[in-house]
Amino acid sequence: MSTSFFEIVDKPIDVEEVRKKVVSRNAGAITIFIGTVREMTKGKRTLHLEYQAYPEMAIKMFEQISKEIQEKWPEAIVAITHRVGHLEITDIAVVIAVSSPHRKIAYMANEYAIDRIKQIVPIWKKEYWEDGTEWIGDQLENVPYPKNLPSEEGDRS
Amino acid sequence: MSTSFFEIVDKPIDVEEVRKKVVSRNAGAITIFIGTVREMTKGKRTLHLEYQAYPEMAIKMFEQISKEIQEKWPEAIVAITHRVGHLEITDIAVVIAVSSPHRKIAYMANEYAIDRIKQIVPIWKKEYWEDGTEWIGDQLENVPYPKNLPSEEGDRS
Amino acid sequence: MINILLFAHLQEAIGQSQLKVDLSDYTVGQLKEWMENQYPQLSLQNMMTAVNEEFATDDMIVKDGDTLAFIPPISGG
Amino acid sequence: MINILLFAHLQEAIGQSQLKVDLSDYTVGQLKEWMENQYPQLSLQNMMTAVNEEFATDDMIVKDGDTLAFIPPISGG
Repeated sequence: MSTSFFEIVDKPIDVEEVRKKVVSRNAGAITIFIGTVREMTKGKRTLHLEYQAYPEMAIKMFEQISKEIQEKWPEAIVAITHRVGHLEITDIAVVIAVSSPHRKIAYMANEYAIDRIKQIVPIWKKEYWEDGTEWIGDQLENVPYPKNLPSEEGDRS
Repeated sequence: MSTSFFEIVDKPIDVEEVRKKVVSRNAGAITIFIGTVREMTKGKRTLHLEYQAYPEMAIKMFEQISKEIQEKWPEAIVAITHRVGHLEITDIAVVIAVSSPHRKIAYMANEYAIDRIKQIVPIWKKEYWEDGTEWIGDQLENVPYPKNLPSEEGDRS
Repeated sequence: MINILLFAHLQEAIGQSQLKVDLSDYTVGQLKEWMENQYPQLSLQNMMTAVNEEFATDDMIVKDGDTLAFIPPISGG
Repeated sequence: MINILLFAHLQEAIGQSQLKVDLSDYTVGQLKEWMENQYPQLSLQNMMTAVNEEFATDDMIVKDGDTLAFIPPISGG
Protein backbone atom coordinates (compact mmCIF):
# COMPACT_ATOMS: atom_id res chain seq x y z
CA MET A 1 0.00 0.00 0.00
CA SER A 2 1.39 3.36 -1.02
CA THR A 3 1.86 6.13 1.47
CA SER A 4 2.24 8.90 -1.08
CA PHE A 5 -0.53 11.49 -1.15
CA PHE A 6 -0.14 12.09 -4.90
CA GLU A 7 -0.07 9.31 -7.44
CA ILE A 8 -0.31 8.53 -11.13
CA VAL A 9 -1.44 4.94 -11.63
CA ASP A 10 -2.18 2.71 -14.60
CA LYS A 11 -4.64 0.47 -12.75
CA PRO A 12 -8.18 1.14 -11.49
CA ILE A 13 -8.19 3.62 -8.60
CA ASP A 14 -9.32 2.39 -5.19
CA VAL A 15 -11.40 5.31 -3.86
CA GLU A 16 -11.19 3.99 -0.31
CA GLU A 17 -7.41 4.01 -0.43
CA VAL A 18 -7.39 7.70 -1.38
CA ARG A 19 -9.99 8.53 1.27
CA LYS A 20 -8.03 6.82 4.01
CA LYS A 21 -4.99 8.99 3.35
CA VAL A 22 -6.82 12.11 4.57
CA VAL A 23 -8.54 10.62 7.63
CA SER A 24 -7.75 12.76 10.67
CA ARG A 25 -8.97 12.99 14.26
CA ASN A 26 -9.50 16.70 13.63
CA ALA A 27 -11.57 16.21 10.49
CA GLY A 28 -15.33 16.69 10.67
CA ALA A 29 -15.68 16.50 6.91
CA ILE A 30 -14.13 14.66 4.00
CA THR A 31 -15.04 15.58 0.44
CA ILE A 32 -14.18 13.33 -2.47
CA PHE A 33 -14.28 14.29 -6.11
CA ILE A 34 -14.35 11.46 -8.63
CA GLY A 35 -13.94 12.21 -12.31
CA THR A 36 -15.57 9.48 -14.39
CA VAL A 37 -15.71 8.73 -18.10
CA ARG A 38 -18.99 10.04 -19.49
CA GLU A 39 -20.59 8.49 -22.56
CA MET A 40 -22.29 11.49 -24.21
CA THR A 41 -20.75 14.93 -24.63
CA LYS A 42 -22.70 17.46 -26.68
CA GLY A 43 -24.48 14.70 -28.52
CA LYS A 44 -21.31 12.78 -29.41
CA ARG A 45 -20.85 9.24 -28.09
CA THR A 46 -17.51 8.38 -26.52
CA LEU A 47 -16.52 4.71 -26.89
CA HIS A 48 -13.55 4.85 -24.54
CA LEU A 49 -10.68 7.13 -23.54
CA GLU A 50 -6.97 7.05 -23.20
CA TYR A 51 -5.13 9.21 -20.67
CA GLN A 52 -1.46 10.01 -20.87
CA ALA A 53 0.60 11.87 -18.27
CA TYR A 54 4.03 13.34 -17.78
CA PRO A 55 4.19 11.58 -14.44
CA GLU A 56 7.18 13.21 -12.74
CA MET A 57 5.89 16.69 -13.50
CA ALA A 58 2.27 15.76 -12.72
CA ILE A 59 3.27 14.68 -9.21
CA LYS A 60 5.17 17.95 -8.73
CA MET A 61 2.09 19.89 -9.84
CA PHE A 62 -0.14 17.92 -7.45
CA GLU A 63 2.28 18.86 -4.68
CA GLN A 64 2.13 22.49 -5.75
CA ILE A 65 -1.68 22.43 -5.68
CA SER A 66 -1.55 20.93 -2.20
CA LYS A 67 0.83 23.69 -1.12
CA GLU A 68 -1.52 26.33 -2.51
CA ILE A 69 -4.39 24.74 -0.58
CA GLN A 70 -2.34 24.63 2.62
CA GLU A 71 -1.69 28.35 2.23
CA LYS A 72 -5.36 29.15 1.73
CA TRP A 73 -6.79 26.61 4.19
CA PRO A 74 -4.05 25.42 6.59
CA GLU A 75 -6.14 22.69 8.19
CA ALA A 76 -7.07 20.97 4.91
CA ILE A 77 -5.37 17.69 3.97
CA VAL A 78 -5.36 16.69 0.28
CA ALA A 79 -4.69 13.44 -1.59
CA ILE A 80 -4.94 13.02 -5.37
CA THR A 81 -4.66 9.96 -7.60
CA HIS A 82 -4.99 10.16 -11.39
CA ARG A 83 -5.18 7.15 -13.66
CA VAL A 84 -3.58 6.83 -17.10
CA GLY A 85 -4.07 4.36 -19.94
CA HIS A 86 -7.24 2.93 -21.42
CA LEU A 87 -10.51 3.82 -19.62
CA GLU A 88 -14.03 2.65 -20.34
CA ILE A 89 -17.31 4.53 -19.76
CA THR A 90 -17.96 5.01 -15.97
CA ASP A 91 -14.29 4.23 -15.15
CA ILE A 92 -12.64 6.56 -12.65
CA ALA A 93 -10.00 8.92 -14.06
CA VAL A 94 -9.20 10.95 -10.96
CA VAL A 95 -9.96 10.93 -7.23
CA ILE A 96 -9.40 13.98 -5.02
CA ALA A 97 -9.93 13.59 -1.27
CA VAL A 98 -9.86 16.55 1.13
CA SER A 99 -10.39 16.49 4.87
CA SER A 100 -10.95 19.50 7.09
CA PRO A 101 -12.39 20.27 10.51
CA HIS A 102 -15.38 21.99 8.86
CA ARG A 103 -17.23 21.12 5.70
CA LYS A 104 -17.21 24.44 3.85
CA ILE A 105 -13.44 24.33 3.50
CA ALA A 106 -13.51 20.68 2.47
CA TYR A 107 -15.80 21.58 -0.43
CA MET A 108 -13.90 24.72 -1.43
CA ALA A 109 -10.46 23.13 -1.29
CA ASN A 110 -11.67 20.12 -3.26
CA GLU A 111 -13.13 22.24 -6.04
CA TYR A 112 -10.00 24.38 -6.04
CA ALA A 113 -7.93 21.22 -6.57
CA ILE A 114 -9.86 19.99 -9.62
CA ASP A 115 -9.87 23.48 -11.15
CA ARG A 116 -6.10 23.71 -10.75
CA ILE A 117 -5.56 20.16 -12.06
CA LYS A 118 -7.25 21.24 -15.26
CA GLN A 119 -4.92 24.24 -15.47
CA ILE A 120 -1.45 23.03 -14.56
CA VAL A 121 -1.14 19.24 -14.36
CA PRO A 122 0.31 17.71 -17.53
CA ILE A 123 -2.22 14.99 -18.31
CA TRP A 124 -3.90 14.49 -21.68
CA LYS A 125 -7.05 12.75 -22.76
CA LYS A 126 -7.61 11.09 -26.11
CA GLU A 127 -11.23 10.53 -27.05
CA TYR A 128 -12.26 7.55 -29.15
CA TRP A 129 -15.55 8.03 -30.99
CA GLU A 130 -17.20 5.79 -33.54
CA ASP A 131 -15.86 7.99 -36.33
CA GLY A 132 -12.50 9.12 -35.12
CA THR A 133 -10.11 10.00 -32.33
CA GLU A 134 -8.76 13.24 -30.91
CA TRP A 135 -6.36 14.42 -28.25
CA ILE A 136 -8.56 16.88 -26.35
CA GLY A 137 -7.00 20.20 -25.47
CA ASP A 138 -7.74 22.97 -23.05
CA GLN A 139 -11.18 21.97 -21.84
CA LEU A 140 -11.29 25.18 -19.88
CA GLU A 141 -12.08 27.11 -23.01
CA ASN A 142 -13.77 24.25 -24.81
CA VAL A 143 -11.38 24.64 -27.74
CA PRO A 144 -10.65 21.33 -29.43
CA TYR A 145 -6.98 20.90 -30.15
CA PRO A 146 -5.64 20.14 -32.71
CA LYS A 147 -8.14 20.26 -35.58
CA ASN A 148 -8.90 16.63 -36.14
CA LEU A 149 -12.57 16.44 -35.27
CA PRO A 150 -14.88 13.84 -36.71
CA SER A 151 -17.17 15.35 -39.31
CA GLU A 152 -20.31 17.08 -38.12
CA GLU A 153 -22.36 14.73 -40.30
CA GLY A 154 -21.10 11.88 -38.16
CA ASP A 155 -22.66 13.33 -35.04
CA ARG A 156 -25.30 11.31 -33.29
CA SER A 157 -26.95 14.25 -31.61
CA MET B 1 -27.00 -5.37 -0.76
CA SER B 2 -29.62 -2.68 -0.47
CA THR B 3 -30.96 -0.91 -3.52
CA SER B 4 -32.46 2.00 -1.62
CA PHE B 5 -30.87 5.39 -2.29
CA PHE B 6 -31.65 6.62 1.25
CA GLU B 7 -30.78 4.67 4.36
CA ILE B 8 -30.44 4.91 8.11
CA VAL B 9 -28.07 2.21 9.36
CA ASP B 10 -26.70 1.15 12.74
CA LYS B 11 -23.48 -0.36 11.34
CA PRO B 12 -20.38 1.28 9.81
CA ILE B 13 -21.18 2.87 6.44
CA ASP B 14 -19.51 1.40 3.36
CA VAL B 15 -18.61 4.51 1.31
CA GLU B 16 -18.15 2.43 -1.83
CA GLU B 17 -21.66 1.06 -1.54
CA VAL B 18 -23.11 4.59 -1.47
CA ARG B 19 -20.90 5.72 -4.35
CA LYS B 20 -21.94 2.82 -6.55
CA LYS B 21 -25.61 3.80 -6.26
CA VAL B 22 -25.02 7.00 -8.23
CA VAL B 23 -22.74 5.60 -10.95
CA SER B 24 -24.16 6.54 -14.35
CA ARG B 25 -22.96 6.38 -17.95
CA ASN B 26 -23.86 10.07 -18.21
CA ALA B 27 -21.89 11.12 -15.13
CA GLY B 28 -18.60 12.90 -15.59
CA ALA B 29 -18.37 13.73 -11.91
CA ILE B 30 -19.24 12.15 -8.59
CA THR B 31 -18.88 14.13 -5.38
CA ILE B 32 -18.97 12.44 -1.99
CA PHE B 33 -19.39 14.17 1.34
CA ILE B 34 -18.39 12.21 4.42
CA GLY B 35 -19.23 13.58 7.84
CA THR B 36 -16.80 12.21 10.41
CA VAL B 37 -16.58 12.44 14.19
CA ARG B 38 -14.08 15.16 15.09
CA GLU B 39 -12.17 15.04 18.36
CA MET B 40 -11.78 18.74 19.20
CA THR B 41 -14.50 21.36 18.89
CA LYS B 42 -13.73 24.84 20.18
CA GLY B 43 -11.14 23.42 22.55
CA LYS B 44 -13.41 20.73 23.97
CA ARG B 45 -12.47 17.08 23.54
CA THR B 46 -15.17 14.70 22.35
CA LEU B 47 -14.74 11.12 23.60
CA HIS B 48 -17.42 9.60 21.41
CA LEU B 49 -20.89 10.34 20.05
CA GLU B 50 -24.29 8.81 19.89
CA TYR B 51 -26.69 9.48 17.02
CA GLN B 52 -30.41 8.88 17.20
CA ALA B 53 -32.88 9.18 14.34
CA TYR B 54 -36.59 9.12 13.66
CA PRO B 55 -35.89 6.70 10.81
CA GLU B 56 -39.21 6.66 8.93
CA MET B 57 -39.33 10.46 8.80
CA ALA B 58 -35.60 10.81 8.13
CA ILE B 59 -35.96 8.66 5.00
CA LYS B 60 -38.90 10.79 3.86
CA MET B 61 -36.85 13.94 4.37
CA PHE B 62 -33.92 12.45 2.41
CA GLU B 63 -36.38 11.78 -0.39
CA GLN B 64 -37.64 15.34 -0.19
CA ILE B 65 -34.09 16.69 -0.41
CA SER B 66 -33.49 14.50 -3.44
CA LYS B 67 -36.66 15.86 -5.02
CA GLU B 68 -35.55 19.42 -4.37
CA ILE B 69 -32.20 18.63 -6.00
CA GLN B 70 -33.92 17.04 -9.00
CA GLU B 71 -35.93 20.21 -9.44
CA LYS B 72 -32.85 22.43 -9.30
CA TRP B 73 -30.47 20.13 -11.19
CA PRO B 74 -32.46 17.50 -13.12
CA GLU B 75 -29.43 15.43 -14.14
CA ALA B 76 -28.07 14.99 -10.60
CA ILE B 77 -28.48 11.62 -8.86
CA VAL B 78 -28.28 11.55 -5.04
CA ALA B 79 -27.77 8.80 -2.47
CA ILE B 80 -27.56 9.36 1.30
CA THR B 81 -26.78 7.02 4.17
CA HIS B 82 -26.71 8.17 7.80
CA ARG B 83 -25.53 6.06 10.69
CA VAL B 84 -27.05 5.94 14.17
CA GLY B 85 -25.82 4.56 17.48
CA HIS B 86 -22.41 4.79 19.10
CA LEU B 87 -19.63 6.41 17.00
CA GLU B 88 -15.95 6.84 17.82
CA ILE B 89 -13.59 9.61 16.69
CA THR B 90 -13.00 9.43 12.88
CA ASP B 91 -16.06 7.19 12.40
CA ILE B 92 -18.33 8.09 9.51
CA ALA B 93 -21.74 9.54 10.47
CA VAL B 94 -23.09 10.37 7.02
CA VAL B 95 -22.22 9.77 3.38
CA ILE B 96 -23.76 11.81 0.55
CA ALA B 97 -22.95 10.82 -3.03
CA VAL B 98 -24.02 12.90 -6.03
CA SER B 99 -23.33 12.20 -9.68
CA SER B 100 -23.84 14.62 -12.54
CA PRO B 101 -22.64 15.06 -16.13
CA HIS B 102 -20.59 18.09 -15.05
CA ARG B 103 -18.69 18.73 -11.87
CA LYS B 104 -20.02 22.12 -10.82
CA ILE B 105 -23.49 20.71 -10.27
CA ALA B 106 -22.10 17.69 -8.44
CA TYR B 107 -20.44 20.02 -5.93
CA MET B 108 -23.43 22.35 -5.59
CA ALA B 109 -26.02 19.60 -5.21
CA ASN B 110 -23.86 17.79 -2.65
CA GLU B 111 -23.43 20.88 -0.50
CA TYR B 112 -27.13 21.63 -0.84
CA ALA B 113 -27.89 18.14 0.47
CA ILE B 114 -25.78 18.44 3.63
CA ASP B 115 -27.14 21.93 4.33
CA ARG B 116 -30.71 20.63 4.05
CA ILE B 117 -29.95 17.54 6.15
CA LYS B 118 -28.93 19.86 8.94
CA GLN B 119 -32.21 21.74 8.57
CA ILE B 120 -34.94 19.16 8.11
CA VAL B 121 -33.81 15.57 8.78
CA PRO B 122 -34.77 14.37 12.28
CA ILE B 123 -31.43 13.06 13.54
CA TRP B 124 -29.85 13.99 16.86
CA LYS B 125 -26.32 13.85 18.15
CA LYS B 126 -25.35 13.33 21.78
CA GLU B 127 -21.82 14.39 22.64
CA TYR B 128 -19.86 12.57 25.33
CA TRP B 129 -17.09 14.66 26.85
CA GLU B 130 -14.84 13.86 29.79
CA ASP B 131 -17.03 15.98 32.04
CA GLY B 132 -20.54 15.45 30.76
CA THR B 133 -22.93 14.72 27.94
CA GLU B 134 -25.31 16.79 25.88
CA TRP B 135 -27.86 16.34 23.12
CA ILE B 136 -26.63 18.94 20.62
CA GLY B 137 -29.28 21.16 19.08
CA ASP B 138 -29.49 23.36 16.05
CA GLN B 139 -25.87 23.49 14.96
CA LEU B 140 -26.88 25.99 12.33
CA GLU B 141 -27.02 28.71 14.90
CA ASN B 142 -24.45 27.19 17.23
CA VAL B 143 -26.94 27.33 20.09
CA PRO B 144 -26.45 24.46 22.52
CA TYR B 145 -29.70 22.87 23.47
CA PRO B 146 -30.77 22.26 26.14
CA LYS B 147 -28.67 23.95 28.80
CA ASN B 148 -26.59 21.13 30.17
CA LEU B 149 -23.10 22.17 29.20
CA PRO B 150 -20.05 21.05 31.10
CA SER B 151 -18.54 23.88 33.08
CA GLU B 152 -16.10 26.20 31.36
CA GLU B 153 -13.48 25.31 33.98
CA GLY B 154 -13.55 21.78 32.69
CA ASP B 155 -12.43 22.85 29.23
CA ARG B 156 -9.16 21.53 27.93
CA SER B 157 -8.60 24.33 25.48
CA MET C 1 -55.80 6.77 20.12
CA ILE C 2 -52.77 8.69 18.96
CA ASN C 3 -49.17 7.64 19.00
CA ILE C 4 -46.66 10.14 20.46
CA LEU C 5 -42.93 9.81 19.75
CA LEU C 6 -40.16 11.42 21.78
CA PHE C 7 -36.50 11.72 20.86
CA ALA C 8 -33.16 12.85 22.23
CA HIS C 9 -33.37 14.83 25.48
CA LEU C 10 -37.19 14.65 25.54
CA GLN C 11 -37.01 10.88 25.60
CA GLU C 12 -34.47 10.96 28.41
CA ALA C 13 -36.47 13.56 30.36
CA ILE C 14 -39.50 11.30 30.77
CA GLY C 15 -37.80 7.94 30.30
CA GLN C 16 -40.08 6.93 27.44
CA SER C 17 -39.74 6.98 23.66
CA GLN C 18 -43.38 6.38 22.85
CA LEU C 19 -46.80 7.06 24.38
CA LYS C 20 -50.24 5.93 23.25
CA VAL C 21 -52.91 8.41 24.36
CA ASP C 22 -56.68 8.60 23.95
CA LEU C 23 -56.87 12.19 22.78
CA SER C 24 -57.95 12.36 19.16
CA ASP C 25 -59.03 15.68 17.59
CA TYR C 26 -56.75 17.79 19.73
CA THR C 27 -54.59 20.29 17.88
CA VAL C 28 -50.82 19.91 17.97
CA GLY C 29 -50.71 22.96 20.26
CA GLN C 30 -53.25 21.44 22.64
CA LEU C 31 -51.26 18.21 22.74
CA LYS C 32 -48.14 20.17 23.64
CA GLU C 33 -50.02 21.69 26.59
CA TRP C 34 -51.40 18.33 27.60
CA MET C 35 -47.91 16.80 27.54
CA GLU C 36 -46.47 19.66 29.59
CA ASN C 37 -49.20 19.16 32.19
CA GLN C 38 -48.47 15.45 32.36
CA TYR C 39 -44.69 15.93 32.34
CA PRO C 40 -43.76 19.28 33.86
CA GLN C 41 -40.09 18.60 33.07
CA LEU C 42 -40.86 19.04 29.35
CA SER C 43 -40.78 22.38 27.56
CA LEU C 44 -42.50 22.01 24.20
CA GLN C 45 -43.80 25.43 23.26
CA ASN C 46 -41.25 26.14 20.55
CA MET C 47 -40.65 22.51 19.68
CA MET C 48 -41.10 21.45 16.06
CA THR C 49 -43.56 18.63 15.53
CA ALA C 50 -44.37 16.12 12.84
CA VAL C 51 -47.69 14.42 12.19
CA ASN C 52 -47.36 11.17 10.28
CA GLU C 53 -43.75 11.98 9.41
CA GLU C 54 -44.43 15.43 7.96
CA PHE C 55 -43.70 18.70 9.73
CA ALA C 56 -46.88 20.16 11.25
CA THR C 57 -48.02 23.48 12.68
CA ASP C 58 -49.57 24.01 16.11
CA ASP C 59 -53.08 24.46 14.70
CA MET C 60 -53.12 21.12 12.90
CA ILE C 61 -55.67 18.64 14.24
CA VAL C 62 -54.32 15.23 15.22
CA LYS C 63 -56.74 12.42 14.40
CA ASP C 64 -57.29 8.96 15.74
CA GLY C 65 -54.51 6.70 14.46
CA ASP C 66 -52.08 9.55 13.75
CA THR C 67 -48.49 9.60 14.93
CA LEU C 68 -47.29 12.84 16.53
CA ALA C 69 -43.55 13.29 16.96
CA PHE C 70 -41.80 16.04 18.88
CA ILE C 71 -38.70 17.08 16.94
CA PRO C 72 -36.03 18.75 19.08
CA PRO C 73 -33.53 20.95 17.21
CA ILE C 74 -31.74 18.54 14.93
CA SER C 75 -28.02 17.88 14.77
CA GLY C 76 -27.44 15.20 12.16
CA GLY C 77 -24.85 15.20 9.42
CA MET D 1 22.96 16.91 -24.56
CA ILE D 2 19.39 17.77 -23.66
CA ASN D 3 16.45 15.48 -23.26
CA ILE D 4 13.25 16.46 -25.13
CA LEU D 5 9.89 14.94 -24.18
CA LEU D 6 6.83 14.89 -26.40
CA PHE D 7 3.27 14.01 -25.38
CA ALA D 8 -0.19 13.46 -26.80
CA HIS D 9 -0.61 14.55 -30.44
CA LEU D 10 3.00 15.81 -30.63
CA GLN D 11 4.24 12.34 -29.82
CA GLU D 12 1.98 10.83 -32.45
CA ALA D 13 2.94 13.46 -35.04
CA ILE D 14 6.59 12.47 -35.06
CA GLY D 15 6.27 8.91 -33.77
CA GLN D 16 8.65 9.51 -30.87
CA SER D 17 8.14 10.31 -27.18
CA GLN D 18 11.71 11.30 -26.43
CA LEU D 19 14.69 12.83 -28.25
CA LYS D 20 18.26 13.35 -27.07
CA VAL D 21 19.83 16.31 -28.86
CA ASP D 22 23.26 17.97 -28.69
CA LEU D 23 22.06 21.53 -28.40
CA SER D 24 22.84 22.94 -24.98
CA ASP D 25 22.55 26.69 -24.25
CA TYR D 26 19.72 27.25 -26.69
CA THR D 27 16.71 29.11 -25.33
CA VAL D 28 13.35 27.36 -25.14
CA GLY D 29 12.20 29.54 -28.05
CA GLN D 30 15.23 28.56 -30.16
CA LEU D 31 14.59 24.90 -29.42
CA LYS D 32 11.01 25.30 -30.60
CA GLU D 33 12.30 26.67 -33.89
CA TRP D 34 14.88 23.92 -34.20
CA MET D 35 12.20 21.29 -33.62
CA GLU D 36 9.89 22.84 -36.18
CA ASN D 37 12.69 22.81 -38.74
CA GLN D 38 13.42 19.16 -38.04
CA TYR D 39 9.73 18.20 -37.91
CA PRO D 40 7.67 20.53 -40.12
CA GLN D 41 4.50 18.74 -38.99
CA LEU D 42 4.91 20.26 -35.52
CA SER D 43 3.50 23.65 -34.53
CA LEU D 44 5.10 24.71 -31.26
CA GLN D 45 5.01 28.50 -31.20
CA ASN D 46 2.27 28.82 -28.56
CA MET D 47 3.04 25.53 -26.88
CA MET D 48 3.71 25.56 -23.14
CA THR D 49 7.02 24.08 -22.11
CA ALA D 50 8.61 22.73 -18.95
CA VAL D 51 12.29 22.58 -18.12
CA ASN D 52 13.15 19.99 -15.50
CA GLU D 53 9.46 19.57 -14.64
CA GLU D 54 8.72 23.24 -14.04
CA PHE D 55 6.90 25.52 -16.48
CA ALA D 56 9.35 27.66 -18.44
CA THR D 57 9.23 30.74 -20.67
CA ASP D 58 10.60 31.01 -24.20
CA ASP D 59 13.63 33.04 -23.10
CA MET D 60 14.85 30.46 -20.59
CA ILE D 61 18.18 28.87 -21.47
CA VAL D 62 18.26 25.09 -21.57
CA LYS D 63 21.50 23.65 -20.27
CA ASP D 64 23.35 20.43 -20.84
CA GLY D 65 21.58 17.65 -18.93
CA ASP D 66 18.24 19.48 -18.74
CA THR D 67 14.94 17.93 -19.73
CA LEU D 68 12.67 20.03 -21.94
CA ALA D 69 9.04 18.94 -22.28
CA PHE D 70 6.50 20.33 -24.70
CA ILE D 71 3.16 20.55 -22.89
CA PRO D 72 0.14 20.56 -25.22
CA PRO D 73 -3.07 22.04 -23.78
CA ILE D 74 -3.90 19.71 -20.92
CA SER D 75 -7.11 17.78 -20.44
CA GLY D 76 -6.76 15.76 -17.26
CA GLY D 77 -9.26 15.43 -14.46
